[in-house]
Amino acid sequence: MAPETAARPLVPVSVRIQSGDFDISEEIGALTAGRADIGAVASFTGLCRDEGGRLSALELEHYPGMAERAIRAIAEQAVERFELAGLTAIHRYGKIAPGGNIVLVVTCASHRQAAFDGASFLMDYLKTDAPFWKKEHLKDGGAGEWVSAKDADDKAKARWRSKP
Amino acid sequence: MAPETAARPLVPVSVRIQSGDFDISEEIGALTAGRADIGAVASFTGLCRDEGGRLSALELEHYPGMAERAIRAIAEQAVERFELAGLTAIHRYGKIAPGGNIVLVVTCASHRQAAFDGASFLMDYLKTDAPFWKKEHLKDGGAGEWVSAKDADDKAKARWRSKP
Amino acid sequence: MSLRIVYFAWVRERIGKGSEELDLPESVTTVGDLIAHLATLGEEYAAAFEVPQVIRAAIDEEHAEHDEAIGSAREIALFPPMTGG
Amino acid sequence: MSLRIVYFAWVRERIGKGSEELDLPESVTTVGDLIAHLATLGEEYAAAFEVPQVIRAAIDEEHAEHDEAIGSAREIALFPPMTGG
Repeated sequence: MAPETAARPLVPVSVRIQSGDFDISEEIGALTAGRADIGAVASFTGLCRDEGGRLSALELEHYPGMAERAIRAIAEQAVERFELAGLTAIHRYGKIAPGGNIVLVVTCASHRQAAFDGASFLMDYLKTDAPFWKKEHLKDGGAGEWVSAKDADDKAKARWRSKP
Repeated sequence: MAPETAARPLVPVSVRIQSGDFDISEEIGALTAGRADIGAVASFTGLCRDEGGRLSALELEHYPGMAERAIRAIAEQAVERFELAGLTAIHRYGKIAPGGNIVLVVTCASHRQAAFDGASFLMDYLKTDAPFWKKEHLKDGGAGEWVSAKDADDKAKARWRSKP
Repeated sequence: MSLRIVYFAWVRERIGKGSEELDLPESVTTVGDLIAHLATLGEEYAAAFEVPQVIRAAIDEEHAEHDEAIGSAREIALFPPMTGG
Repeated sequence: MSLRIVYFAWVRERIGKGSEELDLPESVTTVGDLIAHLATLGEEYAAAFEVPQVIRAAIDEEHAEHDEAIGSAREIALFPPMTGG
């Protein structure tokens, strides 16, 4: 018999950095198929906005290797802290047009609050800790700016420190 | 020209009570297609658990008419309060096997916190205000019990009263 | 006055029917009065309304408290606390 | 000592390259020392490290503060605050 390495069963955690798109139903199905212990699935999808018609695209640069490593570290914290039953995180890179998907987080749990909190925590940490940078491409063809980091994102991350 | 009835553009709110299943990607696609102002989509799916192998199914009874009306009222509150850009809520009725979908909420917003809060708010209110009742069907064939309402659900709803 | 009353979940099961039309005495003016009146109609009703305070109500498909007046309602629903979602 | 340094986003654009191997003087022992040293290597470096405190760093793919020792690192990354998600 295989030795037990932990009290809790192995929780599937999948982290992918890819240029291609993803399908949310497929990702949720992969986490929940054949399981009857999951009562709650939360998902978050971040999409490219055109900022009032100003942008033709966002270009996402990333640090290969570290991107996957950083998101996996956050994902494993989320699984531990919120006792998740499964988690998938996908972050795209390259040029993404308005309306296109940038990032997906799916969390599974027995109950809804854990699923919501896990997804929200992961997104807040990912925003400030995952090595991705967004550059704007303008509709008028002009040179775009690098998107600035927001104080609001640091604050969103900080609130998890004071919670139980 | 049609008269403007509100300062904000019309926000698509779709509420459905149905026995059949739903596809999350399709529902998200219906809300986001052709739009470039949505930066965040949150979804929540509630699934039937087997409660440690005890259940063969949950049977959902509902009050037709009032079910749709009650969820729509909560949905419109959520749209107003969190300035959502779109919302879909689907609640199934009838017999649902473990692993099957029971409820779906999708919220769209410019930014992530509004999308998360809107979906979480809607689920908390829906749990205590939408006229649905769950009856257990046992795997051993024995007569199942009606699921009891949880104090935790009343508390989850109450926390939205003290928030801004 | 005649009113349509609908029952759900274990309230429906205990009473043995999902709905009925009832003529109510004039003394019944609130939801609470209605529940107290129904509880006198027989064993099955007594069982359904054994603990009146847990019963939730809707008047014409809108949630209503026990002290709310029935007024000119067309349909009153009585049911246990909801467990959807 | 020779080290691989990688740059991202506007740090990379200002310097004009994504990575390089550098021999560092012995006086460079922390991430902060490295940034100060790089800023002296020419106009493009001076522009990239104009405001050193905004620069974020990673040592061998792990986030590192400016006072962290470089030690036996193989790769150091320097970049602006992250804006993914």
